[in-house]
Amino acid sequence: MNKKLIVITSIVVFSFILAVYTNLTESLGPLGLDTRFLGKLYVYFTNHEDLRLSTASLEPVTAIVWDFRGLDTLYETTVFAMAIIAIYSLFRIDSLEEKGSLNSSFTIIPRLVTKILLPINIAIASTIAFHGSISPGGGFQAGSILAVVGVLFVVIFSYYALNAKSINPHRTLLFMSLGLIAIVVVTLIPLAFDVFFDNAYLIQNQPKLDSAFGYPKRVGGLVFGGSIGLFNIFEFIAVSFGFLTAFALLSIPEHVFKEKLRGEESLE
Amino acid sequence: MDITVLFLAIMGTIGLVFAYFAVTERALVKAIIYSAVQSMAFAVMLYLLRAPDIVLVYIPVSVGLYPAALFFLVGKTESEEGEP
Amino acid sequence: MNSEYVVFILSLLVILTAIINLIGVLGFYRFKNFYLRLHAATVSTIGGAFYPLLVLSIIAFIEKEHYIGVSLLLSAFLILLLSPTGTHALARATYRKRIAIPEPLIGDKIKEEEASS
Amino acid sequence: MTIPLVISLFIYTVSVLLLTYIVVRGPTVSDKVLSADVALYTSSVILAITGIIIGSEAMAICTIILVLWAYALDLYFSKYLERGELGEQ
Repeated sequence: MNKKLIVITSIVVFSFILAVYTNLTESLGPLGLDTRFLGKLYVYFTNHEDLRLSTASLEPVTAIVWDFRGLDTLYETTVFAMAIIAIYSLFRIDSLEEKGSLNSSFTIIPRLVTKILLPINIAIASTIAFHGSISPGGGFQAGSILAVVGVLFVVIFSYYALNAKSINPHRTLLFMSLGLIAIVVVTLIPLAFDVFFDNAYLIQNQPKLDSAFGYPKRVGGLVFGGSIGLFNIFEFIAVSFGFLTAFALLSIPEHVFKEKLRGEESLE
Repeated sequence: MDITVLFLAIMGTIGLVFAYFAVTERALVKAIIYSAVQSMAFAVMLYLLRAPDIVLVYIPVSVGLYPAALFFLVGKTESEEGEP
Repeated sequence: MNSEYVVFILSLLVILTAIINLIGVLGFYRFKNFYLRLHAATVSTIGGAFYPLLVLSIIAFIEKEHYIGVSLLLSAFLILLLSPTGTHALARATYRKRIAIPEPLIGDKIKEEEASS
Repeated sequence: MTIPLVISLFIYTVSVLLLTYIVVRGPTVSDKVLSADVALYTSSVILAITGIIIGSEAMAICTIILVLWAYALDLYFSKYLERGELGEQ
């Protein structure tokens, strides 16, 4: 107890000294007075008047993530998908039992509230995904918000309720793959345009000086941001179903595994 | 003195202390609760630093998904950490 | 009436709700039992988190920032819906696992239901 | 308008600090979960007041997200207490 008190006191004193130091030297300081050239360039070209230089998105962070540094984000999404696929291959369950029931150990109050929460949540998540080119947010944020709904559904009802709603890891993995394939297709469409019609570049969003290819800038009055909007939507699908796959696999109770393993041993 | 720095310091201290508690706690359920409080403090810090993008992804992952994964795994294994 | 005075009075109300929240938190120190602390938690979530969000959303509407106002109104509604739900599930699980002993116990509906069923 | 809001921000921060002591001390595990829950709701009010002071429209949605997932911890914990495993019925 005494040792713990010493450690906590030293943490508090250290952070107090750090706060005073950063405040005195202003090293956290007036944020944004000393912007670097590359940052200025990003903000300048995010919503430029000249459409051949603009990204057609009002939100600089999303524009940087998906348009200026698109390849980085594509590789990050690939790493995420590979982690999900690794979890999927680790569990090695070929045939899932198809018995399902909506019984729950909770009373009616949490069950009803979760049912009410479901449409509210889908609305908020899709708002964040579709407004990714206007306000902060985007595909990953919205996907992780929607994934918590699935986890709550599993916790309130059970693993068997997923079977009753005919959601299983194989199907959710299929949807995740469809989202990822759609992202790849969106990046490859300009290349096909280049082959068949006119000059175009890989991962091109808006028309450039020497090519006329461009994704739609606005859809029905909403600032869509060309390929940024498409990327947001497909990333939303991929991330939410990827998290759902991981948690549907984690939620399989332990005795199901034990029965599986015993069955395999008795065969040998 | 900029008042934001004061709140940043308070929240950062809460986060650091609770990270220490979460690391050294034997009972795993209590460690999950401590790490939830730590992530709350860091979410407020990120919000005060004007990074709403990060807050939007940090809160669902660290309050919603990460404790859920830990509770799933604690339920599958033992609830107490053994002697080192 | 000038709208600045209205906003000032409303922000004084926010201080009032903050004090209510502090009183609820002090209840956590004063009460001896988990089931009694549930009462303090209600004071500081409903009185200390639902009402200030409502007042802040009214401030945002007066200042013509409708996006902030609508989102704060929605979060106030969600607190009203979600906070009792979580507390209910927590109290029920705590009672059924006998983690804390209900000290001033007048009636026990859960035991009656379990005995009858 | 700003000065009363800053004062209430201070009071809310003090109550979060007091609640974190309860999270450490609380005699039973349920007390810890309950006080962590109340701390999450209180910090959502801190976010809301900061958003009003800054007046930025883009940051308002963070409050909704924090309020939405504060109660998830309660449900996970109570399911863990009652059933032991979260995927069980």
